[in-house]
Amino acid sequence: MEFVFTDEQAMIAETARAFFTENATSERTRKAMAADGIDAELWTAFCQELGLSGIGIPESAGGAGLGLVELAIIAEAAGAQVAALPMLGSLAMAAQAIAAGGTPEQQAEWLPRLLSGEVVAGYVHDAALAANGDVLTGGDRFVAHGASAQVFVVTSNTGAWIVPVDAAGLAVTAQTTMDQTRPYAQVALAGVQGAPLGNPAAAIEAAHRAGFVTVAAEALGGAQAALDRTVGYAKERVQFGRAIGSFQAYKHRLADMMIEIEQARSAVYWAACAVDEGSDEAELAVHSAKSFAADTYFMCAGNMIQLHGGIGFTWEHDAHLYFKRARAIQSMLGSGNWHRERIASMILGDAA
Amino acid sequence: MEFVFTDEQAMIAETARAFFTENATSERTRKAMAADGIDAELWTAFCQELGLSGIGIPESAGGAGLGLVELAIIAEAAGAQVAALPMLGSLAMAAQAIAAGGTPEQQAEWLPRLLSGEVVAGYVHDAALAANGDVLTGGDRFVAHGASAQVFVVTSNTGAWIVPVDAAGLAVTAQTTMDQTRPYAQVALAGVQGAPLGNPAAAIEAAHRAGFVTVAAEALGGAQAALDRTVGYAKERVQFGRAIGSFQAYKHRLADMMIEIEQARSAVYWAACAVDEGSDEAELAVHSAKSFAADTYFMCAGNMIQLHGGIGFTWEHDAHLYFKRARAIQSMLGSGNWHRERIASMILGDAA
Amino acid sequence: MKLGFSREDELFRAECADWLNGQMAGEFKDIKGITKLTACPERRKEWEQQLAAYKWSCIGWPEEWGGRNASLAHQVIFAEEYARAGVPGRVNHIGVELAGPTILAFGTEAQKQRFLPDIAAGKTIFCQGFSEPGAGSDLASVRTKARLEGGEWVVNGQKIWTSLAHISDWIFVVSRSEEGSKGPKGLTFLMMEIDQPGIEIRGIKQINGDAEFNETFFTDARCPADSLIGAPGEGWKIAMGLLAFERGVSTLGQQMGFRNELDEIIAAAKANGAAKDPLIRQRIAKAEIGLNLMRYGALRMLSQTDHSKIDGAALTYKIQWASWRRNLGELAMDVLGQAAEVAEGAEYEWDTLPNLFLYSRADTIYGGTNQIQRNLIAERGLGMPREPRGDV
Amino acid sequence: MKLGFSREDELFRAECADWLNGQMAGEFKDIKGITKLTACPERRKEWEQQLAAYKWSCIGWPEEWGGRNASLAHQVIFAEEYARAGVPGRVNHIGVELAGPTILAFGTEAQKQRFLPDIAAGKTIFCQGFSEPGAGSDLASVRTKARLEGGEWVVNGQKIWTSLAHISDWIFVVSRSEEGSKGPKGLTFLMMEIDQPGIEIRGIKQINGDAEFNETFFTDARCPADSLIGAPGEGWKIAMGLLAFERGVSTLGQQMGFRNELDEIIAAAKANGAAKDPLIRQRIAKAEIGLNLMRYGALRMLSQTDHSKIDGAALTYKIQWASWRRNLGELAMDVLGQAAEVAEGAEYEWDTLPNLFLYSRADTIYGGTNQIQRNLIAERGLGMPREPRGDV
Repeated sequence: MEFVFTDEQAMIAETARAFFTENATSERTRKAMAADGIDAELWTAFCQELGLSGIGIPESAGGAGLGLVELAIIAEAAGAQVAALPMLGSLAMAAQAIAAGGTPEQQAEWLPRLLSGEVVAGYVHDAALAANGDVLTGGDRFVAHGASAQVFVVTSNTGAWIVPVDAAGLAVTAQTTMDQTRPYAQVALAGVQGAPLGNPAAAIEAAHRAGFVTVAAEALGGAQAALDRTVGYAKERVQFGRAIGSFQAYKHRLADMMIEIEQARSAVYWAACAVDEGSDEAELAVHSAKSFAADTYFMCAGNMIQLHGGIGFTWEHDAHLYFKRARAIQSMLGSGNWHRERIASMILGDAA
Repeated sequence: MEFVFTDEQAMIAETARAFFTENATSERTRKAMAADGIDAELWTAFCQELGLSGIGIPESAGGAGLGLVELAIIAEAAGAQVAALPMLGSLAMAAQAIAAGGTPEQQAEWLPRLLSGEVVAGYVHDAALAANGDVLTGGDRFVAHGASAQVFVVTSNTGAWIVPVDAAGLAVTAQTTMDQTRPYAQVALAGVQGAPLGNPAAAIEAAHRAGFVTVAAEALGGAQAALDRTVGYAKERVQFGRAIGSFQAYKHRLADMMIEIEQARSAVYWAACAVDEGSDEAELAVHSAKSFAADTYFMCAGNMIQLHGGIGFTWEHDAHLYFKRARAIQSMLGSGNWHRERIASMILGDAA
Repeated sequence: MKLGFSREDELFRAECADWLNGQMAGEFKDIKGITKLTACPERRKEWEQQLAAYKWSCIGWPEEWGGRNASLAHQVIFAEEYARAGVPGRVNHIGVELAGPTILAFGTEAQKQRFLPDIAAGKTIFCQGFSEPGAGSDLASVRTKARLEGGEWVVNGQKIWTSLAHISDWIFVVSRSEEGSKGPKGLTFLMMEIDQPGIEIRGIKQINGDAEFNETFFTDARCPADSLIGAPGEGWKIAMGLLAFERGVSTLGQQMGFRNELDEIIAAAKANGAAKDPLIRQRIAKAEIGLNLMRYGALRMLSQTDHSKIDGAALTYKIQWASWRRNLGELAMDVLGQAAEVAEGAEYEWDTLPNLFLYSRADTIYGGTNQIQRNLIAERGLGMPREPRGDV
Repeated sequence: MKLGFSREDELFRAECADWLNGQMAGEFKDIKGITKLTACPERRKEWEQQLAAYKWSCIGWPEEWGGRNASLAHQVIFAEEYARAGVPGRVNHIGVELAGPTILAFGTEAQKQRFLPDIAAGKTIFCQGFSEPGAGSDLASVRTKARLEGGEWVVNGQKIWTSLAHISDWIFVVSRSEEGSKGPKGLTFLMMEIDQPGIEIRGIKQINGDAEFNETFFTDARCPADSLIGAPGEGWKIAMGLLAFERGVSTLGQQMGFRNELDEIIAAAKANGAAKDPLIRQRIAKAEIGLNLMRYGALRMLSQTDHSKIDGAALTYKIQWASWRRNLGELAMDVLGQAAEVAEGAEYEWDTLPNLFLYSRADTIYGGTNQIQRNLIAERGLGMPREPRGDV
């Protein structure tokens, strides 16, 4: 029992942090925001030069091995820069689903291309999906980076299929999205032929757990960055003749951010570890991590705007990138209330 | 339209404030706490010498006239001292019920004795009361000052009766109660013959509205006193070489109390006025006042303990009197959630 | 203490409603329901003039200056009916509510003649130049300089957060007229015409994609020597007086805008089923309670005629509404769910509720952050020691 | 990073559970489930000695002083099983967790010989004398005086909030030994026997009706010259070192107590139907999440071996649990409803959950209020400027 990074994990964290800090700059992110929300150059570098895209995918399936802890480390670093990348849909959800539940042929067909960044995948979950055999009707209005995807993993609560973007009956519509670093697309399936994954239950579980942990880790990184940047501002900004960081109310607000962030950090790595170790607590932990880290991020990003005063409310300042990403993470993949109700069901049984 | 006290109201407020400040001292209240939670001498002086007990009862019924605004003014002053008095059950609820819904005979029989303080009445509400004609079975575990009552007004959702304490089948059991200034008694009715009020609907509405407004006004007074006393402490207490009131975090906590209190003040007098004027908003206003003022009081009393540090946590200091009264007000006569759900039903229709 | 309106008041209410609804159904129906402050400024200037033509532009003002000398009850009623009818916010809000009353209180007879009729007529649109970059809400840190030169004030410096400056005609500017003065001393309050070579306005794009605010640059900007309100060096006093006007009847109009926002949320919750969620129900009830308490708080504040004592309702009003509205924005998002994060068209433009969510983050900042509000409340309302200024 | 326990750990867990459950079912079944700190002190002193007899009294200590030199995992496991078995809190918590480690770190060989075996054996119960009236958590304001006189320290002054002083044998006292010294300088850390004429103890009745805390008065109280830990004037350093021990493995035992409280709330909610209320469900889920995050925060803190850097989990731990527990007390009351405000007997004595509600108001005060915790976090954790001391 040792709840600190191994040397290897610390090295991955350092590598990822350096990579995103250097490359996922505000300027580049804003360029991506004005287009499809993907910094293509960054994505290629991440997948091919840095070679971190295979983390969390078994080596047998062409991945780099390791687990959700390492995936979380990377997502945390990407989240700290609000990097414009299709990591969530393509790697954490679609690739995880195929790696956990795809047939060897499906894995061989798709995983190398997803991990190289050559192909972007989207993840479409529709609890009410109508599946007539493998002919699918339904869809989702909020598919992350869906307009950039060449293939989709489509899931219901029990089934999982691969659907290429050119499948007959599939319509993808890009949406103007509040968080421009991860725009949604509406993906509509009207009698689309899907290729079923071999083990849909495993695929769905893997995708959802990895999805929850990934957005939670992104949220952790974003929250910490919001704090760090505000701390920097507090030291340099003078008002009423004093560094604003010398005002106790300001200090306490920063302290409150740190209190939440430290808990979010425990939550994210508890969840990642629990899934990796196959712990009984895994389900409790992933719902805890998603709901807690998302709320922490939103609180910290909101404070980042507030504590920057007027400038924090401008388009020019990066605070709104954090704020909008935080809100998106709160509402995607189940709201905080939904996750907590899942936990309540475990403890208290179903509601009335 | 003028939302300030009239000269007469300001005079009543001043009189009541002076009376309670002078007489409802900590020492006397603590003596009452160790017994039945009533400072009998104070009650007699209030009813007979001060003569404020008839306020809110029509002159035709032997009262002093005026309305809930004036009753709220008095309750606010009493609440500011956490006075140990049976005002809520005996005057604001039982006497209001009899005045609004009793027959002229019932009014003549009971009101003079209630207003003189000679008789204390308790108010027992049991939504599930079984009434076989006027034979009543049911009761309530949390009847304020019930062990000191000589008569009860017993209500269901549709019926209202007068039951003297010596009625056959009635059992009253005093309870050790967290707020010792208003101890509860369990009142159990097993086939008790009640004397029906002439207009039960009017009685119930009057008692509940006056009850909500009265505890809300008490809460307002208590919250303001908690703030005032903490402000006084903040000015004199020195820590880390500074008056603690000079610490910005401390100041902001006090400011937060004032922000809530000012809203609670609007809530209480809005509700009292709306009932007095027969406004369409009366129902919305009384639910708003009860829930908002109770939460404000609890927040302020909790802060009073916190901002006094260790001493605030001792039995010797009065902070716990406020804190326990605040909690009692939160949970009595419907929780905050219950009142807000009533409001939600008005706005949104019933829940699922 | 009396909350109800008289029969005469109710007749006045009907008159207001009739006229406003008539306008919104007729000549000005194209602007009905607009909530965005920057939308269609030209039509809204026409609307200001229409109000003036029917003597509705500044009913609280004295009759001699174009008002109706209306009672508090009438002002309340007009503000309420204005918002209820879905009339867009006043583009000359600053002129009617702040500049006008300031000139009335502190201006010379000539200044009254010069400005009041045009403000009342909707011909002169005002904006305010208080905040500066690096000074935020700290008026005492003003660095914009003014000097008298050849019978004119010459102004150099920069203002920021000058709301609607780009559609305004005049700006009032708090500037430092005494070389080397510090803090509240040595400030002067000037009225300047915006359309001149020395004034440049640049929009500040906000997080909602809109640009209501501006930076305003003064480079040897000029105004005649008699453009100052009060005396040189009295700028602080004038500015403080002006800020007191901010807590006027217009707050009730503002609240009716909030009412519309909450009603939109309620309608959305009923439509999409969120109204069945007990957690949402509690939050909507709290919003409803809070809105009513703002209304009655404002009425307490306006009914208070003894201005010698500090009025708690007035002192706490700003933080109360700002916090309420920020919560309202979050409630709106939770009611709408993910759908709120997607806009209709290809432009980054937001409907009322998502825009409320984004825009309300500014409510707790401008006009004194919530932190500064708490200082004021503790210091002025509760007598706590003042936060010491530094000398950095 | 690894959360799971090894097979060997799990065997150890079974051993702990067996022994503890056996005791609680057998010889010590009369004290099982007691949560009140002041209840049956004599039996609990016997329990301390029983723990010692089976070498469970201080398993983290070195073997030579009566411990087992247990690994972190084993300490975690023992703490968890201790609470899970319903064993009451340790009356010698201060001795085992604070005094002992302080003596180990800073004491002389003679002091180790003098104290450690008796603490380990459960024969010497310690309490702490830090806070003073008027000084609160401000250790630098200590005014209790100590002077060397005839080979003895003579102590005069007053301590407050000395938890369990009335059942303790020894007290450690931070006192001012240099006349005229100020702040952290000139303090000395003394160990004093309580049973002497110069020390008087008066209970402080708390808002829950119990009296765990005391005022302790020193009037020419005496101890031998060699009773000090470290050198004269080093009291601040020793006290700071001691406070660091507070964040040890015992936090996990404390958390298991919290687990029991939350479980009691969950059981009550299921029993009375509150568990069907979506608002209560959210709060219980939040409490469950928070409890787990405390556990994993504590494990992060304990796993951290590089003590050179400030550990965020450690720095934020106090305010985290204090706030969590205060919320838990309010949740308990809301789950139970009005019934929680009525006690069984005629005495003003409260069951676990109402008592939790009342007692938890002290959690956010003692050991540094939440306000002081936030200062420490901002200053030590985030490098913000220190709150200036005044000179009043």
